[in-house]
Amino acid sequence: MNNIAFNVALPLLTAFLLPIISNNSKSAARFIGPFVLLAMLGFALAYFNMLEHPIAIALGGFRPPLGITFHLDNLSLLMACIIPLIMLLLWPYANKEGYREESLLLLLAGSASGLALSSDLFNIYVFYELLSVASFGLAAANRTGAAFAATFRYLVMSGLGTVLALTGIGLIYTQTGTLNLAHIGLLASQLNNPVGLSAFALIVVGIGVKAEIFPVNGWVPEVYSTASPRISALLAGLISKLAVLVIIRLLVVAYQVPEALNLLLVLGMLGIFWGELSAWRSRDLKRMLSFSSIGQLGMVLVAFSIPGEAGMFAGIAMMLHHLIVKPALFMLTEYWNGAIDKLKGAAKSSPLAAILFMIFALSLIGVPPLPGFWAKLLLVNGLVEASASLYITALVVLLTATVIEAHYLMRTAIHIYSKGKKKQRKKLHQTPFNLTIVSVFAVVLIVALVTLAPLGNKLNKIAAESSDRALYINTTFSTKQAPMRKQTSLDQQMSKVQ
Amino acid sequence: MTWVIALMVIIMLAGAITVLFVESHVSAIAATSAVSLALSVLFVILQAPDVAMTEAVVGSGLSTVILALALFRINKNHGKQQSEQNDA
Amino acid sequence: MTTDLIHWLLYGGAMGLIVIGIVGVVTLNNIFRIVLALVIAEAGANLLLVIAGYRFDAIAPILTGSSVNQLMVDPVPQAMVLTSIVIGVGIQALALALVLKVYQNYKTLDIREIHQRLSTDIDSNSGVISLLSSEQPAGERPLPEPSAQNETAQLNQGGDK
Amino acid sequence: MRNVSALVFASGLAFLLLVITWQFVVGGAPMLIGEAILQQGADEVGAANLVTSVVLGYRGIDTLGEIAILFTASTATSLVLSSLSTKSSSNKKESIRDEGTILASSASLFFPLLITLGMYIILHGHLTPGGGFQGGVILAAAFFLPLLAVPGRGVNHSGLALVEGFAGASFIVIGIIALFQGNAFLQPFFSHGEMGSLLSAGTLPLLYTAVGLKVGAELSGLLANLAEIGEIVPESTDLEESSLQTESNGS
Repeated sequence: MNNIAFNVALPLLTAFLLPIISNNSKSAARFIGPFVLLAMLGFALAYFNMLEHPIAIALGGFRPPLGITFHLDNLSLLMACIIPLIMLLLWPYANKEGYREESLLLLLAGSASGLALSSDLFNIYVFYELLSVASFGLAAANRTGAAFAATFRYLVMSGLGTVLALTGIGLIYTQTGTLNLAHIGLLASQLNNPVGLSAFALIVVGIGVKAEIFPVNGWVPEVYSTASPRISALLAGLISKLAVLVIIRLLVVAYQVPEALNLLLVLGMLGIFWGELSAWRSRDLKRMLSFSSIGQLGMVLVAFSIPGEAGMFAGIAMMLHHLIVKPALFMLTEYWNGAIDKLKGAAKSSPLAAILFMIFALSLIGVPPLPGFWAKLLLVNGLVEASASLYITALVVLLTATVIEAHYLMRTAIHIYSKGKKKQRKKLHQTPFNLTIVSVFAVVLIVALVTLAPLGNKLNKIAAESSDRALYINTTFSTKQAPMRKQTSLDQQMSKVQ
Repeated sequence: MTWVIALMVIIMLAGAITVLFVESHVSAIAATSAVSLALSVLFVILQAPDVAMTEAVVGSGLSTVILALALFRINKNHGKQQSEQNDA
Repeated sequence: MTTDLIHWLLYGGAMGLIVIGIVGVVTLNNIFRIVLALVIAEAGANLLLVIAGYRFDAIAPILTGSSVNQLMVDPVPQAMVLTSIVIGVGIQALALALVLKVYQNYKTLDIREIHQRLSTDIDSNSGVISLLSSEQPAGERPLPEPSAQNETAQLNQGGDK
Repeated sequence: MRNVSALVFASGLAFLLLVITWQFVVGGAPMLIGEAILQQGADEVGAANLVTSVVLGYRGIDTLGEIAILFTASTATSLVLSSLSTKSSSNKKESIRDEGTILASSASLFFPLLITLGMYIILHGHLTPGGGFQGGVILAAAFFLPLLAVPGRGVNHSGLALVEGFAGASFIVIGIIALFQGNAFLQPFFSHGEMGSLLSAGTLPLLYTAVGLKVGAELSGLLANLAEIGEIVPESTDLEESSLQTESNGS
């Protein structure tokens, strides 16, 4: 009785019932959230362990191209495991008033799992909207004027994005007459025209609002510096990766054409350029980290734009690395929220935090023994091997960005380690609880460092599997659920594939 | 049939442009409502009765009410502010 | 000929709505109007989807005694549009709630002013000396400092609870 | 600066969309899944209204996501506006105005009519156009009209929470029951019945009832939150006022 649909259904069910539960018993309402997340983790891990080859699950029992399917391969299950894990780490255990934030977080967890698993274009859109609305609520949960204004700008940009994405989905539907990703992949040749390509561009820009892609990331610094650090960590670490995941699924399955890859490459390069320069110019830690997050996601995008397995490998590595490092750094801003020159003496007041900051910063720059170096090396290798002039330009941009990154992160580190006034130091003290959370991320990073070789092998396998277009399509159409009643032209088409 | 469609499309686009340029917020809400109404007629013509019904009920009904409520609250506050300024 | 014309009208109408809505969102200065423009853009996208499922001389996808063997329009885009209309209204309500709160805090509906106040607020919250605040004409609007203090005070209160 | 870049972006987009319009092949899109659903939807789901079989059958989880979005929007709205509603509750006595008798009585007259209409539309969703969303909006209107007619009446928020919680939960529970019967999540069960009769199409009417109640409760909550008869005052004065009130109470 183990079904991955629980990963979506259970958090939604709990979120629906949370107001009632909280009316009756406040303590039950506080414990049920983490409990549901643990259950989600259990379901995802159970599938992850027994998965030998990708499978597709038809929801509602309807044969794939008609109904909605969930696609379970190593990449999507990995994300499905990471979602409850990160949520558990960033859960507001201290929050004693109200159930609303917990409810929104559970909805976020459910929709994020749906987004990671779903292989139906419109279903992805619905989960994406759910994710958006939940994140608006969380971003405004601070209830300051600045948070409301920042959330409003976020909402407008995101709303614009969803209109564009919906238009893109509509265009794909007019060209192919289907919504299932695998079926679209089958008909990919019909999308290799101006309409199909602009549909891709619209969806990339639309979904890219959450993925902090270049032209639509104006909200990033505002929201991340007005929302509470936990929420910023969640949005920058987890949610952006899920949006990227949707884009690469579409790219791998339906758009293996140079135009689409070049679009991602150019957007990625602009993102790196703009993000890192703005991070260099910014004078407070929160905004510096937000802009650096834009730059890092630009690098992820550049990685995925390298055709074939190498790009996928580098992209997944960059993505996972950023997923660990950025939330940890954002958690540190809980108490180090001021301007960078006010961080003087921070190392004295909480030395462990300073060491952790150094580890994460060095890994983000890509200093040799740390996992960040290895991820960047993969990206550089991929770019060199791709060897088109545009990729070499990207290489130059990447290396320049690394230098800029090193400069601003080390500038911050110097401030942290320099002497400060005693009075100021007190404010910079990190609580043990916060430090524990950050340390967990650091432990994960160090474990990744120790087990680099087996981890690399595993990631390579995941990359090979998820960059295999034919595998994705065959998986979806080999689900044996719900008998067909009548032979249609669609079935003949399907039988041709198999 | 063609002329009905043409009329509705023209009403729709004109309403949309009105929203961008008209001075008063109330007229803008009315124009949005008109766009929804024309849209729901188009949905009927396009053989989508379910959608037409939803658009009529939600788009030109509910959404207009929500917009009007919000505007009402903004205006109320605005009036209050101005009177406070006058008092001062 | 008429079919050509109808297609042009419909697609033109849908794309027109989307374009007008998007132009509105990016150029309008009043945040209440921006929400309206967003609603219009969404309506355009919905129309586009319904058109995608339309075909000529077909009837609505409802089975009755007389509809056997008759051509029907595509039910899938209609189901999608049903979903997206209801999603749209939810987002619209949330957007308006935010408009109310922004207006309550900043007492303006002008997006440029809100943006400027927002960046001064972020600057003063983090203790960065803002370049913008010196450019603001004194006396025209309340100075950012007191409001920022209010906010930090609120923040602290929230933390204490 | 903002306007220039925004205009460039918008005009680029407009150009793109108009070029696409030019590219469309006149004569309609291919209808692959649509055609298949038209052919076998009646057998597989058993609803006369094929849009309903798509909404609740083939794409049931979309509908689940959609009611979740409404729930999220309403939760987020009440989170955003919550300081206002607490204030308005303290001011409720002042804000009761002298309402017109005609308005009030006609509102109470409309109430049963609208409820009946809403339930009718919800229950016939699998047969005729209409269903949970449309009926739900009408239910919300039924609850909202008295509120408009008699300001200061207030809404029973805990009752609404109960309805929306259980309606949403029952949608998911119906889906999970199918799972425990060895089928897939949200797979329709029960016999299809005779096509076109009220008790047909398996679990679809049940699901649509859940959707209708959920949408109705959600939207009433949203409207009540937005319409709560309170004035928007800056939060600083808000605090001052409340402190003044407590002082006067104490003395």
